[in-house]
Amino acid sequence: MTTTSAPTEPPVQRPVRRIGDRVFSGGARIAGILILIVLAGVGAFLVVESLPAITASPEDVPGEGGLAAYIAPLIFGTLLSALIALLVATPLAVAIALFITFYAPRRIAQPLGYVVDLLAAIPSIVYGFWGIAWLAPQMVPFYEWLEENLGFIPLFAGPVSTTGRTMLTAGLVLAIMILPIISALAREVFGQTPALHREAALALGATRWEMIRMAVLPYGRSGVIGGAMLGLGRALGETMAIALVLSVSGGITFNLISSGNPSTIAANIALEFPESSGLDVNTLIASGLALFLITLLVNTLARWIVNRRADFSGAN
Amino acid sequence: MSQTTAAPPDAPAPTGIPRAGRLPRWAPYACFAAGAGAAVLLGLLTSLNPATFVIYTVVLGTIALYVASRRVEGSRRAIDRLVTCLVVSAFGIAMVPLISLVIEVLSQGLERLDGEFFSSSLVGVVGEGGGAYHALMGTLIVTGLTTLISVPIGLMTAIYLVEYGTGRLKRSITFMVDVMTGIPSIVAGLFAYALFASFLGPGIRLGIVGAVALSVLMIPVVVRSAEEVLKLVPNELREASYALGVPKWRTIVKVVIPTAIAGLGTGITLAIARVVGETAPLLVTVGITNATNFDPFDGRMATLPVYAYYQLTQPGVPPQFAIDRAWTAALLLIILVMGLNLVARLISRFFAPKTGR
Amino acid sequence: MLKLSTKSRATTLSVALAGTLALSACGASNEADNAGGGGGESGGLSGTLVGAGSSAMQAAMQGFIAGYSSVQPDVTVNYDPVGSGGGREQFLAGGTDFAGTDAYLDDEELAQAEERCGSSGVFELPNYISPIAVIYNLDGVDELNLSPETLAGIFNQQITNWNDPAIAADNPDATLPDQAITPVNRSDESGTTENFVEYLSAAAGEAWPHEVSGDWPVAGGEAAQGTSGVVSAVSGGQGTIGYADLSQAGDLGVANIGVGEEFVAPSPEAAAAVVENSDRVEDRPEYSFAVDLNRDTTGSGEYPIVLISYHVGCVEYEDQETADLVKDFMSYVVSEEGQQAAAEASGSAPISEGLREQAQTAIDAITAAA
Amino acid sequence: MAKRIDVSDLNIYYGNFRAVEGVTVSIEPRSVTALIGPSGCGKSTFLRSLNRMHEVLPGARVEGKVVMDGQDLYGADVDPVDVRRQIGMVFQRPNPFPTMSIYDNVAAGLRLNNKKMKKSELDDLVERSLRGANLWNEVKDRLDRPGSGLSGGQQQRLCIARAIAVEPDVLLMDEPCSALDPISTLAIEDLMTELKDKYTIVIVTHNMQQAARVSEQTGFFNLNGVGQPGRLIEFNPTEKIFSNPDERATEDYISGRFG
Repeated sequence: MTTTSAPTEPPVQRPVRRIGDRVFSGGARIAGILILIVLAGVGAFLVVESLPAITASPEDVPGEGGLAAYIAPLIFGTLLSALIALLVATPLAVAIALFITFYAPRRIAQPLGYVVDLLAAIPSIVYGFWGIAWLAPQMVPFYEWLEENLGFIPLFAGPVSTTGRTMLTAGLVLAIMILPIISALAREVFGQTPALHREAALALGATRWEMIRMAVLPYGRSGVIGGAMLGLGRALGETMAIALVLSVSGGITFNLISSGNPSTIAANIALEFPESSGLDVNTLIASGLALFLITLLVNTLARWIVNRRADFSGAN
Repeated sequence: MSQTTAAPPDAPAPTGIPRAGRLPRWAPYACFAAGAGAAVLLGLLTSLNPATFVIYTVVLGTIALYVASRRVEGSRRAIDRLVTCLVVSAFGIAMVPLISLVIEVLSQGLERLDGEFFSSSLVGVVGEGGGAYHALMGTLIVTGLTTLISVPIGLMTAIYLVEYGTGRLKRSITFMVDVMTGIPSIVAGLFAYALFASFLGPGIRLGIVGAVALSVLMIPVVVRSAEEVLKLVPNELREASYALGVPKWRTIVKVVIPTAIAGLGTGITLAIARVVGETAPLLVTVGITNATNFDPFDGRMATLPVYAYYQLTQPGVPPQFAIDRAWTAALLLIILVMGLNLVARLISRFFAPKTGR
Repeated sequence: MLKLSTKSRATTLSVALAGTLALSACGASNEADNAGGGGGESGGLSGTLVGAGSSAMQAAMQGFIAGYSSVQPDVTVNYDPVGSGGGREQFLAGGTDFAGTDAYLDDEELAQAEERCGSSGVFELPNYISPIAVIYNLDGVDELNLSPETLAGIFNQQITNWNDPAIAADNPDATLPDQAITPVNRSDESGTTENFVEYLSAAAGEAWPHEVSGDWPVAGGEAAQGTSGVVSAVSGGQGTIGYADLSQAGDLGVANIGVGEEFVAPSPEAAAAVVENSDRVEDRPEYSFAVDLNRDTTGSGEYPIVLISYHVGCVEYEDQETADLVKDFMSYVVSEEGQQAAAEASGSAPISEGLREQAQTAIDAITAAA
Repeated sequence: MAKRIDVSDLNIYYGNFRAVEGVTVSIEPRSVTALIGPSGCGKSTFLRSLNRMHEVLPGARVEGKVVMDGQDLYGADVDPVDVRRQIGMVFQRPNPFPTMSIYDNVAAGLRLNNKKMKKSELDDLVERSLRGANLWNEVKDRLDRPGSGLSGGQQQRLCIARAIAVEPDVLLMDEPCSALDPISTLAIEDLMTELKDKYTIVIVTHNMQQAARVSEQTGFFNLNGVGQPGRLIEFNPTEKIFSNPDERATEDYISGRFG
């Protein structure tokens, strides 16, 4: 009888509220709702504008194979480049974070962290410039070596692109772009590992690596995964760097070192949009919708992983 | 390494704790020197270039150190040393492209980083000379507008989520902000363009459209960082303020925000840095022009990323002049971002709650 | 008190920031200060003219605009290289005053143009003529002759090695290396591609089975974004071959293209010649001077791989000011002086006297609605 | 200045959970009233309901009457903000505003409410409040230093100075000494004895000696079991509570603790 509510209906307490409070809380709520509206707007825009392409007969869609046939290689290219980026960047980012947090001398650790953070903010177009001017030519000998020695693997079947502007190069550029994002998050969670955990491990006579493996990595795992997903989201949506670096002239292929590569959704929109009109534009926006859904999926997955892991990591 | 002949630094501990053998402190150096020697030999056999030399040295040195450590210190320490080598070399690998990026931009961009670049636009410029004054101003104006739109909305949303929000609306806003961080930048640009085009007719290119597009990208970043920072403000301060008879909104404005101002400033500045270099959305919303335009509500504006993009992809004759300008604009963008980061640091130092005695 | 309170510090900071912005907002040193409106000695016109369209034309437009600004310093001409399709769409929707396009308006667009401009319709002036060069990067081969069929074979990836007999037949004196050919094409949709493909389709016959569009039809080659992307890909690779505006070729080798019995090197003169000898498209509005290029020409000294860009505008504008500006600017564009400025800026071929006279009739007709 | 508070049949809820049940009590002006009892029995909740701080938590509400000198604090037209201005509060852990100097902290109640005041008047008020909190002599040379630079005891007295600077009628103290060392605790207790000439003071404490030392009246809260609401078991003059309580539970609690 005690925990349930009182027998009489509780009197509705309508506290007197000041005008200032009402205006301010109303403003805050409106701002929040505005975000919902903007997002709904973006969603509605994407759906409405892609409808003509979705309902169009296959011959009218660019490539004349229908919408699915048009978008499929783009989705493949988007996922492939982002996957390469993720596979390359995650271990390196963890290494950077470990190095800065536990290995580097204290005096240089902070400036190093600052420099790496700074790289997260370098405009993507600069990465694109650099990718064409420096990275792609440097990679050619390496690709030739790959083809010669590992050519039996379909990934490195060749023929080698003589300019180096391949899927692997694009993936590497993306990897370098998302490296600072992942490492920043990893560094943060590593730095937050409770001193007690670390000292407990060291007090047991653990070496530095054993301390990291026992105390730091389990604690930071969700942060690293979250950072990786964030980086993946960025890689999926990257536009200019890919448009500049990648040689796009092929369909679905796992061959990473030749000239013929599938484009990515974002880069394809940037490349095709200026000269497009009519249904072509709708088709591009439909591909944008696909990209939006993919990133939505990745972000939801990231949040889910982080939340699920949070229960076990000992973080609060 | 000259001191290596001195007494081994690892004299047995005086406390007499039994300990396994340890490698002397010069051992890693020696191992890597040996690795370098072997690398030269290997290189002479095949083909020696700096890249392969470094790779051979690191690989051989790591193996040598691991083997030596395993023999003297046992497997646990050997693994520790191996991981140290791996972490350091992974860090080195990661730094190579990052450093080369900076060097490349500096070497290509410094040449045109002169007075003319900052003082003139592209009006009447063919070939040599010209500058990016108009693009710099355009970037400042568009980014300023973006900040003006995003910060109030983002901050108020964060305040709503932390101070007022309850139930389903709060949860859905949190989720939607997450979704919004995933909007690809080009999609944001197309959305802003379509929005304005439906009112003002197609072909519309205005600074404000770009600002709206960038805001779509910036708001979630602001909300996220502001939310984190506001959550860190201790509840006790809010209660202290309420207990003084201060209304909630004044408590937020005068106690919560000032306490969090350092973090808010840093978060906002980093959010600006995140959008200032966006190219794709500006291409379809703001366009490009040669002349300086201070009015974001009338006509096209030049912005640094778009300027750099067009200078690189549509150079005149001879192309080199335009390409130089593109690199310098890229360098200028990096400098701008660096400046913003610096400002963020200053803000957090400037406004940090005082704790000193 | 030495220490300022947080609030006053914030004020100081914002004042300093505002001051910096105000100081820098003083205008570019090379721009005429037309705020006072006093430009008495200038050409008399003032205002802003907005155009958008072909990115191929961008460099030439820079030349036109730069040259024009010395004639009419108070007029600002903006040109946004959004692409031909976008340029046409924006113009037809009323977003811009004129368009630059690599392809003339199709019938549907002409119908839309009636809505935009009224019954008197549009003018289309072929004001930018640029030879598209076939550029290559091949050590030891300084001169390369390619017949249309061979060229098509290479870009269709049927001919994959530089020592292919077809190439050798065109170049009996050259020592061709045993090296794979990497054809480079544009990855973005472009007028350059469309013109190049149109040429291959018209001149190479069976060897080029693809349809004509702005998208590159063959998969698997090297693709790069923009003319500059193609140039940098060609110069960055080995055994590469691509197509780009002649003016952007730089140090790369430029192939001579087979026309009739001879091989013609691209040059502004050879490009102008083929335009001169091509026919105006039939059944177009009075002031549309669209040209169907004679791609399969066999005329001596004519270079058939040419990109023509048009300026498209209304014959009748709604307000007098725009009409005056368009009229004055277009007069400058077709003038010898203007064409020379564009040629210097972009390496384009100046239009011939005949084309200029034609164009002038259209420009003279530009009026404002009553 | 000091006012009496009459509470009648007060029930306090967190959502559907009734935390405190049926409290009826009269708090005398110009005296110190102490509230004791085991943890979780609703002392703090009751205290916070006196100046409507309770409502700050989402879902919290109150039934019953709290009347201060004839004015119903939970009346329909009463603004909780006004209530809090008349009834000040000091918290368990000292919480000076970290962004403000000592001076600004004391002046915060006025500044945050945008009261316009002459500089000299404000100076006077700050000095008066700091003197009232027995802190003036320790901080008068460093009024512009951050408040968070003081020791814990000094910070708590700063918070008291801040609370009395808005000149409330009643001062509520929620375990004000639990985070302090014995010397600071003594200083605060002395301060309370001084302040009760001007204010009505209600203090929640776990320290029964403290209650015995400083208070005139003592209320004992208890609950019957986990999940049950807290009740006011006994309310009597302090002397009686500690020597001859009416209720068995009170005696058990006090003797158990005194051992």
